[in-house]
Amino acid sequence: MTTMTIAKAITAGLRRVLEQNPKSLLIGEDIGKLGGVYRVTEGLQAGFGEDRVVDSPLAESGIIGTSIGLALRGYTPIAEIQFDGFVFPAFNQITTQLAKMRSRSEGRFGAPVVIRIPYGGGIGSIEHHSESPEALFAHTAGLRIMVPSNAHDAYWMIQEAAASQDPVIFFEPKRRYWLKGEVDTENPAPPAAAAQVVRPGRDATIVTYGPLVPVALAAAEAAQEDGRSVEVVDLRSVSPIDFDTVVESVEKTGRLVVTHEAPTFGGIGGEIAARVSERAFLSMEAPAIRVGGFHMPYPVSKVEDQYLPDIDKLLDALDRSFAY
Amino acid sequence: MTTMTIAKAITAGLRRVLEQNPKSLLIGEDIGKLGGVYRVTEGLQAGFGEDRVVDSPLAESGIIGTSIGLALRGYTPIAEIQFDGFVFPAFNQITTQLAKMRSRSEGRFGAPVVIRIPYGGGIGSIEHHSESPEALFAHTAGLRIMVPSNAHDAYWMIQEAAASQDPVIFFEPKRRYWLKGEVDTENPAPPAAAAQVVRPGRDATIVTYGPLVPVALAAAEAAQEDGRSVEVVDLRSVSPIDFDTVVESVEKTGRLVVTHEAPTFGGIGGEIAARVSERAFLSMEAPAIRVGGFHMPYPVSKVEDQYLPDIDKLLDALDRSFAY
Amino acid sequence: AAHSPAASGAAGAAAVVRSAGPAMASILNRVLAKPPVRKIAKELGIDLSKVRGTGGGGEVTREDLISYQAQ
Amino acid sequence: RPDAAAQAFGITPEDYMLPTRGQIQIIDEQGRVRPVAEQGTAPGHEYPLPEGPELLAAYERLVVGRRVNDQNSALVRQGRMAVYPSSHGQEACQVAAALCLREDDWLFPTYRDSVAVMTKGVDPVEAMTIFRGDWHGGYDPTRHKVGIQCTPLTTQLLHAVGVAHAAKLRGEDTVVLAMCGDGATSEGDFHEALNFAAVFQLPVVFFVQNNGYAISVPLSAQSAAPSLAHKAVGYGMAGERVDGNDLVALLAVLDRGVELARNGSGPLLVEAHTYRIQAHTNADDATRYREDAEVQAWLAKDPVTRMRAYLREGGLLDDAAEERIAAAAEATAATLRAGMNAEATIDPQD
Amino acid sequence: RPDAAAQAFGITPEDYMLPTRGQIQIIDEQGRVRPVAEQGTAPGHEYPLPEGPELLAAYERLVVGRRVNDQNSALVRQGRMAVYPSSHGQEACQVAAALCLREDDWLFPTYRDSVAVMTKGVDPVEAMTIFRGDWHGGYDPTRHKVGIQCTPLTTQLLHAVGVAHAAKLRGEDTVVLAMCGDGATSEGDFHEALNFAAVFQLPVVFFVQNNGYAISVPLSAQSAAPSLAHKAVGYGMAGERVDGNDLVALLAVLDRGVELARNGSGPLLVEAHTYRIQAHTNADDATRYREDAEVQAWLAKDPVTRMRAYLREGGLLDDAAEERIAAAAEATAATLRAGMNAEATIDPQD
Ligand SMILES: Cc1ncc(C[n+]2csc(CCOP(=O)(O)OP(=O)(O)O)c2C)c(N)n1
Ligand SMILES: Cc1ncc(C[n+]2csc(CCOP(=O)(O)OP(=O)(O)O)c2C)c(N)n1
Ligand SMILES: [Mg+2]
Ligand SMILES: [Mg+2]
Ligand SMILES: [Mg+2]
Repeated sequence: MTTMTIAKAITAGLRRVLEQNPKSLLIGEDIGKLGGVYRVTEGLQAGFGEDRVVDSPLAESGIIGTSIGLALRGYTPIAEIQFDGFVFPAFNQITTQLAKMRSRSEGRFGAPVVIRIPYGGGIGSIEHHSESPEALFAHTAGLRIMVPSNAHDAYWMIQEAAASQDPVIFFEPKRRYWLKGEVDTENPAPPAAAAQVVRPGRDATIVTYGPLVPVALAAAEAAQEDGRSVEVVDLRSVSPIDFDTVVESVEKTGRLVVTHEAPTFGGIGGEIAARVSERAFLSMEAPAIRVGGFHMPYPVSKVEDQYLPDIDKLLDALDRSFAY
Repeated sequence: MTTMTIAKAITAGLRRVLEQNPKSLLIGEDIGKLGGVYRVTEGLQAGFGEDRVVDSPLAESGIIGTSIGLALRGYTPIAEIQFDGFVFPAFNQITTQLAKMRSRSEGRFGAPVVIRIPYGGGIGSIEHHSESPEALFAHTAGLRIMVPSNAHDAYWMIQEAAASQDPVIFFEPKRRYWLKGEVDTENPAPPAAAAQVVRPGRDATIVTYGPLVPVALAAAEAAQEDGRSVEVVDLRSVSPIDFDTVVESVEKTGRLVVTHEAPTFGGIGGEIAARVSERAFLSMEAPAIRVGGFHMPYPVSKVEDQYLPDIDKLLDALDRSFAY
Repeated sequence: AAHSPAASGAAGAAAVVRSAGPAMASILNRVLAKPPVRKIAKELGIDLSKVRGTGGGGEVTREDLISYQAQ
Repeated sequence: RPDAAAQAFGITPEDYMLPTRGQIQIIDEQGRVRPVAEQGTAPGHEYPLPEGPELLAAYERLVVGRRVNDQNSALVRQGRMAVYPSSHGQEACQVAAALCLREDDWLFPTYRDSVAVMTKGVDPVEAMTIFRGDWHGGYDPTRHKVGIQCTPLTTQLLHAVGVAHAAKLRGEDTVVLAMCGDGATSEGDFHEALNFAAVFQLPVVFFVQNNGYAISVPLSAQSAAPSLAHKAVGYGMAGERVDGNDLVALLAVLDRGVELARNGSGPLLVEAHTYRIQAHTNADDATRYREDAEVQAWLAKDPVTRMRAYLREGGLLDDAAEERIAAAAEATAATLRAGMNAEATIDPQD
Repeated sequence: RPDAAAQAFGITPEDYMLPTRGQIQIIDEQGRVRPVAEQGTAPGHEYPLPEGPELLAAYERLVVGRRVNDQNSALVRQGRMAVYPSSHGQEACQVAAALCLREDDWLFPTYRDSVAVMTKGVDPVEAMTIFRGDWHGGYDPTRHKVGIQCTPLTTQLLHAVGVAHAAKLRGEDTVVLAMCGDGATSEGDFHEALNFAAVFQLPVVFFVQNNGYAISVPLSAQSAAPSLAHKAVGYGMAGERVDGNDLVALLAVLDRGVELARNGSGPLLVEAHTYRIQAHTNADDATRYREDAEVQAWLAKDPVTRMRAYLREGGLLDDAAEERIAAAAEATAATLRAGMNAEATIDPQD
C-alpha cells in the first residue's frame, strides 16, 4: 500500500508496463525529456531510452496512424494525446482505422493501441483544454473506453489497457491528477468492465465515472443528511458499460441520476438512461434524470463552475427524482 | 408541383440557392465536371461557372477549413463530402472550429457553412460508404443537423440550410436518392426544426428520420393489420430535436420506438428515448425501445440487410412494447 | 469459424451477469409498476406497496389497483 | 541519411533530394533502350539496366496483371463483384511495386492496387474479397506482408510508416513500400506520413502512381508543384520521377530505392507517371471529364506492348515463353472466375 | 504564378521556389548593415533596404511589443491572467508580420502572436481576453481583419486560405498573412492549407516562426528538411528564409512577399529563424529540455538591441524619439494593467 496521486499512479503503472512488456512503448508530444505537460511520463525516457519513450513530431494523426503500424508488428504502443481538445486531428485514424482493424482483418489483428487522453474541465484553462469527448468514441464500435477515478484504479487500469487486445481510449480525469489515494500494487483492481458500487444506498442511484465520482460521493453524503440513502456507481468503463451492475442497483433503489461533464445532449448519459430505463422499467419510481454540461461549447474558465455538474445540481436532480 | 427524385430535388434546391444568393458557392471533390459521384451537382458548374462550383483538391479538412474562411468574408459555402465515411479527416475543423465559431466570436460570426453528406447504408457498397455518424455531430454543440426523408423536404431544407446563420450538417439519405416524390416549389416545407407527424396513430409512436422514414411507415402499415394504430414522426432535424412534437405524440400513445441506422449504443436514439421518457414519464406504458445498428463496424454488403433496421425489427419492437 | 465477430471485443466483455431481475427487486420490496399505474396510485392515494401485484414478476397492474380499491 | 546517399553518388544533398528535371525513362515507347544520356538521370545517378531474367519474370507478372484487370472488370459486369477500380494501364507500376520487394518486405496498397497485392503473393480470390462484399479485408496481412487495402485515402501510409518504425526498432532490414495516387497526396495524412518517416529515418519507399486524375479532377487542380516527386524536398528525402509505363525504368528506380532504404538512407518518394485507361471504377463515367484523344495517346504508351517489344527485340522472350505466360494468365483468370462465381456463405451470427 | 515572378527576377521557376541556401540577414548581430553580397540573397533576388521612417515606426512597435510581453508575464505571475505564451525574443517577427500588411489585409495568428495582433490594431486588453478566461475570443475579427487566435495548431491556416479565396472571388487585392510555429508545420492542416493556396493561386503569405522548439521538442525531431522554407517547393510556391531577429530583413522579405502575393504571384512561405527566450508558457519549465548556454547565445542576438544599435548608428533614432517610444510602451503596459486588473463581470445567462 502506497499513497499516490492519480498522475503518479499512472506513471507507476506505465513503468510497470514498460518493465514487463518489452514490446510496449510510449509515443506522443513532449513525453520524453519534458515528461509530458502533466509529467505523467516523467522519468520514463531516462529509464527506458528514446526507443521506448518516443517524442513524436507534432501531428496527432501521425501518432495514431503509426501506432497502428507498430501494433501490426507486435508492439503495444501507448500514445499520449496532449489534451482532450487535440484528439480530433486523429479522429479519422481512430474511427476509420483503429476501431475497425479487428473487423477488417476478420479478427486476426486487434490493433492493441492505447490512447491516453488527459480530459475534462475544472482546471481554469483556455479553450480546447477541458473537453469530454468520450461519447464520440463510445458510439464508435471497436474501441474500449476506460476512465479511472482513483489512484488504485488508475495504476491497474492503465496496465489492463496495455494488456488489452482491443484498442483502448484511456481518459485521465486531469483535474483529479493530484488527488491522492492508496494504491495496492499487489492486488489488482477488478477489470475495468466491472462497474463498482463505491457507496451503497437504498433510495436512489447516481451513476458516473472519472472526475465526477468524488462529486457524486459528496452529493450522496449531503443527501444522507436529508435522510436519503444514495448509492453511487463508478462505471470505470464507458464502452462497454456494465449495465448489469447499474440495473441491479436501480431495481433496488428505483431512482437513477446519471452525471458526466460532457453535454447532456447526445451524451453517453442518454445511453445509460435509455438502457437502464428499459431493463429496469417496472422498478422506476421516477424517470432517469441526467446532469451534464449544457449543449454549448465548453465555456470560459471564469464561468466553468456554473457549467460543470456539482453537488447542488446533483442534489437538485435527486429532489426532482424524489418528487415523483 | 413536380415529381422529382430526392437527388434531383437537392440539385434543384442548390440551383435556386446559387441563383438567389450570389455569395453562395459549392465546393467539394468531383462536384464540377463530374457533377458529383451521385450527380447531385450535375449541371451546376456548367450553369454557374468554376468560381461558384469549385472542384477542390482531395482533402476534407481543407474543404471545411477554407469554407470557414470563405464564410468569414460573407460567402455561404456549401461543401460536399463525397461519402459519410470520409468526413472524419475534417472532424477537427468541424468540431473545434466550425461548431465553436459563434461562441468564440461572442456571436459576431456564426460560420454559416453547409456540409452536405450522402449518408447511410443499404447501397451494397464497400467499407466506409455506409456510415451514419449523425450522433457524433449532434453531440457537438454548435451545429445544426438536418436529414430530409422526401423530395419536397430535400428541396426546401437544403435552401433552409443555406440560409441558416449557423453551420449545418446536411445528411442526404443516399439509398433514397432515387426515391421520387411531389415537390411543391411554391410552398415551402415547414422549418427543419419542426418534426412532422407523417402518419397519425393512437397506440404507439415510431420516431425516425431520413432513410428509415419509409421503413417506419411500412411497419406502421403492417401493424395496422394487427389492429395497432401507430403514429410515425419524421424528426427532420437531429440537432436541435423537436421534443415537443415527440412528447406530445408519446403522451397520447404511451409507447415509443426509436429507430436509426447508426449503432444503438451511444446513438441519438438514446437521447430521444431518455429525454422523452423523462418528459412523458407518467404516460409511458412501456419503456422506450430502440432499434438501431449493432455495436459493430458497419458490415459487408452481403449481410447489411441483417444489420439494418427493417419492418420486421420494428414490428418486433412494437410487440415488445405492447407486451408491457 | 472463418469470420470472427467484428466488435465482440467491445460488446462481449461486459461483466458477469449479476442482475437477478424483478424477482430480486420484489425481495427487496421494490414495487413493480409502470409509470401510469404509479401515477394513478398516487392520484388515488394508494400506497403501492400494500397492493398485491398479479402481473408478471408481481407487477402491480391497473386491474390490481381497481381490485385493491374495491377491497 | 540523404547526406550519406548523396555523398555515395558524388552529388550535394540538395541535388540528391531534388527530383531530376525530367522523368527516368529507360525503354522508349517503341520498346527501344534509350541512350544513357537521355534516360533522364543526373550525372552520378545513372541506373543500371535490370538483368534479363528479372525482366522476363516481371513481364510474366505484367501479362497476368493485365488479364486480372480485364477478368475482374468482366466479373463486375456479370454482377459477381460490386465494384472494381481497375489498374488497366498501370500494370507496370503494380508489378514493379511488388517485385522490388523481398518476401519479408511490406507492401501497403490502396483500393486500386489489387494487382500489386496479388503480385506480392496474396491469393487472387482473397485479394478480391473486399470488392465482393464478403468481408472488408480478405487476406491475412501478416502472411504475405501486405497491408489490408485502405479506402480512406492515405490512412495506409501512416500504417506503413509504423511498420517501418517497428522494423527499425527490431533491427530488421526490411523495407516498406507504401502506395497512393496523385489525388491522395493532397490529404493531411500524406504529409504526416512522409514527415514521420523522414524524422525517424525509416526504410519506407513512398510510391505515388500519378495517373493524372483523382476521379474527375486533373492533376492541375490537385497540385501546383513542379512534380509530385518535388514534395520529397520538404521532408528532407530524395524524390525521383519515373515513366510509370516503362517497367524497366520502374524496376531500376524502385530496386535502387529499396536498396537505399534498406541500407539506412531513410525514406524516398517515387512518382510514376502513368494513366488509368478505364474509368475510375465501373460506376464512373470518364467521358464526362476527359477526351478520348487523351486516352488514345496513352494507349500508344501501353506498358505491356512496350515491354513485349523490348524483350522480343532483345531475344529475351520467345514464342514458348509467350505461350507459357499466356497460360499462366489464363490460369489466374480461371481461378478468379471460379472463386467469384462460388457462393460464399456468411453467417452473420458468426 | 511563380513562373511570372521568376521571370521578373530573371531566374528559373525552380530557383525561384528553392529557398536560398542560407537565410536573409541585412543587419548583423552588432546592428551593422551587411554587404549586399553577404545578405544571403541569390543574384537577381536582392532586397532593398526599407526606408528610415518605416524602420523607426517598426522599432517603436518592437519596443512596445517587448513591454507588452513582459507586462503580460508579470500579470500572469500576479494571477490576473491564467496563462501567457510570451513572444519575448520573437518580437521582430511579431511586429513585421503586422506591419507588412495594409489595413484591409488579413492576419491569422496563433496563441503566441498577441503582439502581432495588437500591432495590427486590436485593442491590447481585448487581445488578452482569451488568456484571462473571460471569453474564448475577445475581439471582433472583422474590425481589424485579424482572425481569432486558434489553439488547435494550424487550423487557422485553412481559415486564412479561405479568406484569401474570398478576396480572389471578390476581386479584391487584399493579402492574407498566416502564422504558425515550427512544430505546427508537422500537422496535416499545414499541408492542406499550403496546397489549397497554391492550387488556387491565392494571395497568402505563410509565415513560420521557427523558434527551434515545439514546447520541448527540438526542430531536429520535428523535421528532416534542409529548412522549413524548402517545404514551399512541394507546393509549387516560393520559399524564403530570414533571420527572425533582424527586423530590417523581416520587413524587406515580408514587404516583398506581400507585394508579390498582391500582384498575383500566388502564395509564399517565409521561415524566420528566431528563439523564444522564455518558457513555452508560464506553466512550462524550459530547463528540462534546453541548456542555459543556448538561451544566452540567443540573448546576444536580441532583436531590440540590434535594431536600436542600427537606428542610432544611422542617426535615425535620437534621445527624444527614444523617450517618446518608451512612453508609448509604458502607456500600453498601463492600459494592460488597468484592463486586466478590472474585474470583468460575466453573466453566464447572457
Ligand atoms: C479520405 C477520402 N476522401 C475521399 C475518398 C473518395 N475517393 C476515392 S478514390 C478518390 C480519388 C483518388 O484519386 P487518386 O489518389 O489520384 O487515385 P486513383 O483513383 O487515380 O488511383 C476519391 C476522391 C476517399 N476514398 N477517401
Ligand atoms: C492540434 C494540437 N496539438 C497539440 C497542441 C498542444 N500544443 C500547444 S503549443 C504546442 C507546441 C507548438 O510548437 P510550435 O508550433 O513550434 O510553436 P511555438 O510554441 O514554438 O511558438 C503544442 C504541442 C495544440 N495546441 N494543438
Ligand atoms: Mg488531418
Ligand atoms: Mg489518380
Ligand atoms: Mg516553435
